[in-house]
Amino acid sequence: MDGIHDMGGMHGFGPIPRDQDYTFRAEWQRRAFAVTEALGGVVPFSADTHRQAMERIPAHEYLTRDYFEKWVIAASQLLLEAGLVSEEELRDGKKRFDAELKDGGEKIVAEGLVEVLRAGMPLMFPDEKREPRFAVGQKVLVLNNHPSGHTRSPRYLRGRIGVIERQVGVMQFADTMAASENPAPQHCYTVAFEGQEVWGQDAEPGTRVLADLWESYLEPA
Amino acid sequence: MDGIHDMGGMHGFGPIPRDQDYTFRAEWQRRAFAVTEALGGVVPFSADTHRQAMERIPAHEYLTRDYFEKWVIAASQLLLEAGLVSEEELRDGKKRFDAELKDGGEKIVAEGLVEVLRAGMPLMFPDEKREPRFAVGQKVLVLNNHPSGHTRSPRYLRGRIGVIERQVGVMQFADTMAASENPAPQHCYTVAFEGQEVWGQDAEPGTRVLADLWESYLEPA
Amino acid sequence: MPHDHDHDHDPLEQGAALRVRALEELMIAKGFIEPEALDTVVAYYEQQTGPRNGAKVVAKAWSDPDYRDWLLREGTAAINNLGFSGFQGEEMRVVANSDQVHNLVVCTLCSCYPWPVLGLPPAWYKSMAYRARSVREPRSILTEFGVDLPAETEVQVWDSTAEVRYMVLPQRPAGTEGLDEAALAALVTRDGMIGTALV
Amino acid sequence: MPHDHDHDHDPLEQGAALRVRALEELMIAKGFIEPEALDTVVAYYEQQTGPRNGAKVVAKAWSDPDYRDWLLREGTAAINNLGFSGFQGEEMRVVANSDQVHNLVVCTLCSCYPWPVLGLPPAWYKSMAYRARSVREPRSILTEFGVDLPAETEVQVWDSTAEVRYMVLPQRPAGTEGLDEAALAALVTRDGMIGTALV
Repeated sequence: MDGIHDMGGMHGFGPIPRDQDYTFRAEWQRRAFAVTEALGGVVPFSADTHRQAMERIPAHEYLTRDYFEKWVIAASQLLLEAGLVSEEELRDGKKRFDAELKDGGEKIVAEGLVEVLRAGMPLMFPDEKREPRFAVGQKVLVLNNHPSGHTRSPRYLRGRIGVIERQVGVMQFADTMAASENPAPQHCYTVAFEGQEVWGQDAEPGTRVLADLWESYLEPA
Repeated sequence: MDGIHDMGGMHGFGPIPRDQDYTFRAEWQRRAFAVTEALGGVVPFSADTHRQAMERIPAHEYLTRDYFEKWVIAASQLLLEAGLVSEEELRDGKKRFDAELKDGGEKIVAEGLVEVLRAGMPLMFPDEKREPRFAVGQKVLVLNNHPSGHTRSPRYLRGRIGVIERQVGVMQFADTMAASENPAPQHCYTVAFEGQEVWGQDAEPGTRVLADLWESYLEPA
Repeated sequence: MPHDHDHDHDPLEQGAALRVRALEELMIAKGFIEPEALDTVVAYYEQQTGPRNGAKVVAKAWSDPDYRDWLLREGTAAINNLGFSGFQGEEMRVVANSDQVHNLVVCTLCSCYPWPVLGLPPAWYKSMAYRARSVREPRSILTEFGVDLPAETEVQVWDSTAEVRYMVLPQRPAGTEGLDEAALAALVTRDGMIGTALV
Repeated sequence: MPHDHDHDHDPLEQGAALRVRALEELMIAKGFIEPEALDTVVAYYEQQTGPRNGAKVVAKAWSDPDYRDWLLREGTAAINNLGFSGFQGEEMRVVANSDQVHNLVVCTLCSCYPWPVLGLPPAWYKSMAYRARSVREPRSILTEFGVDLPAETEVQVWDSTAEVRYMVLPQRPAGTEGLDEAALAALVTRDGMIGTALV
């Protein structure tokens, strides 16, 4: 989705707001963070699916709403889509009906939770039979596609040529995770792009951008 | 400037609001249109300079404010930059000081105005000594530059290859007009791009985009 | 969301109206603009430009093959010849629909539109959705507008990125052989000349 | 503009707070979340993650060449070895600054950040300005952060587009030869590990 979230390179956002050096500036932001993290296990949804729901927030709201509010808007939308809540319930917080959690969803309790947070998720799918298509040092072109669904190939790199800097390994694929929670793992690569290749004559001298790109975003250059 | 205004191809804006079939829906919009048109002669400023001022409106305001209000915000900014008004004056409409119009600026009066509107502006600068660099049918690449100033080379075409469909002639150049009201005329071309070249595998079949691009946006492909 | 508001009680709308009134009063107080000039501008664009002008151009092209050739070859001159000219129409190009090609006009970067022949654009033409989507998914947009084209008809989208303004010459409807130019012009719609409708 | 508001009287802010409270109450009423679990999540990230973790990693790398090699080669394993692991840090890569190369970490598409070693990101890291500008004009951003690099030092910007999270290994400051790991760790700043500061 070529939405407002894909803002790498855009002009017009002014200086970095360095004075915003806090993580939370209000208690509700702590609660918003925690409840969204918990809902990932309840609904359940992956980070990719949650990112996609964020990206679908209308652009002007994406630009003006607080980061943690957007987290909660996205998580609420996923709860709704799972049929676990109604819009009415979300409005006032009062339960109208009981709902059974789906396969894979579970009630989030304090006991054992820290161990879960410390463990994280398995994201890599090592597979020695799956040969990487690209070698370190090889030139690759980022395909110029414009899918309406979630993708992690940023617009500013599409159509640009870079060099494989590292083979990251076989990793779950963001696009299919967001579409259907299907990891469909494939090789991922760190690709290095010279500033001038990306920004043309408006590049700062002596700059490079490196990004992690899945194999299906790339072709030999 | 790669701002929010450069939205060709973006996702996330929903269906076309076909019910908004009016030109003006309030009297203030008529006045906003007319006063902005008049100010082009007062300040004076070109359409390119006015477009640039629109593009500099913060992105979330660009997305939410009424079109004609943005016209007036941009025109007011240009009045301010010309030193003809103060922010205080703009706030309440009460004059604090008299100002002399600059060279080229003039009071706009009703008499003879229709003739001016009917005449328009000279935009072409025919020059038989200036050879066009590109021929009809020639393949061209749109340069992948990202200037911070005004440009009419849209992001979705940069880095893409098209075919010269028509030589438009020698035309004033938007980028220099917006930078300094300097027409710096150069050849302009209508360039045709196949949908698949622009949007990759996500293109609709059997579609083409044609855009008018100045010579300095292009190189032979 | 502003589209859903009751405009009369919308603070954003009220702010815009106040801003415009202040600017207008200030410009008059400074002596930069004669108040009647603003009335003249509005009256001119509301009464002397608009799709009826474009419809006359189309009807003449349908009736007169030589004019049609001229219009497609030298749009500006052929349109000026009917008395239509001015800002946002100084350089005109007219593109003809056929069974093979359907044309659609947009301005992705702002809202360029051929004022002398079509008047000022409808608000939807300036919407983010139309500007963003028309170049990427014109067929989908045409479907939203109720235009169903055969898959064989190519769709050409004209993005008004420089100073040329575009107008579509729709196909002449069947069964109109006996009509004169005035009757033909009455059939021509604004959307037909933008490309979001057939005629 | 929201940044300039008095947050306590900001209707947008009040709306957000109400929305979150309603959601939290609803999740508890539905039996989906145990209230204590939310306290556990907040306490964990506020107290057990954060730049002090990253600083320990950096200090060890400064003190122990073998660890440094391991850290740069196999970031995840070397970091896990010090007891730091979990969400948004499952796959870690550490990139070393030198006189030749300065590294800067960003996530243009959302706000990915290595939680186990740096905690949750500061708000500016998630700002539109940082996300938009860092990949295009990193030198300009570094200047805003007060970092003046020689023109010969290349700037590498790491855009966290997949599941790898990045941390910068700053250069060890001169004159710190006698310091032990704890003293070294005290020198290491969060921004030094994002790349928006030197140490």
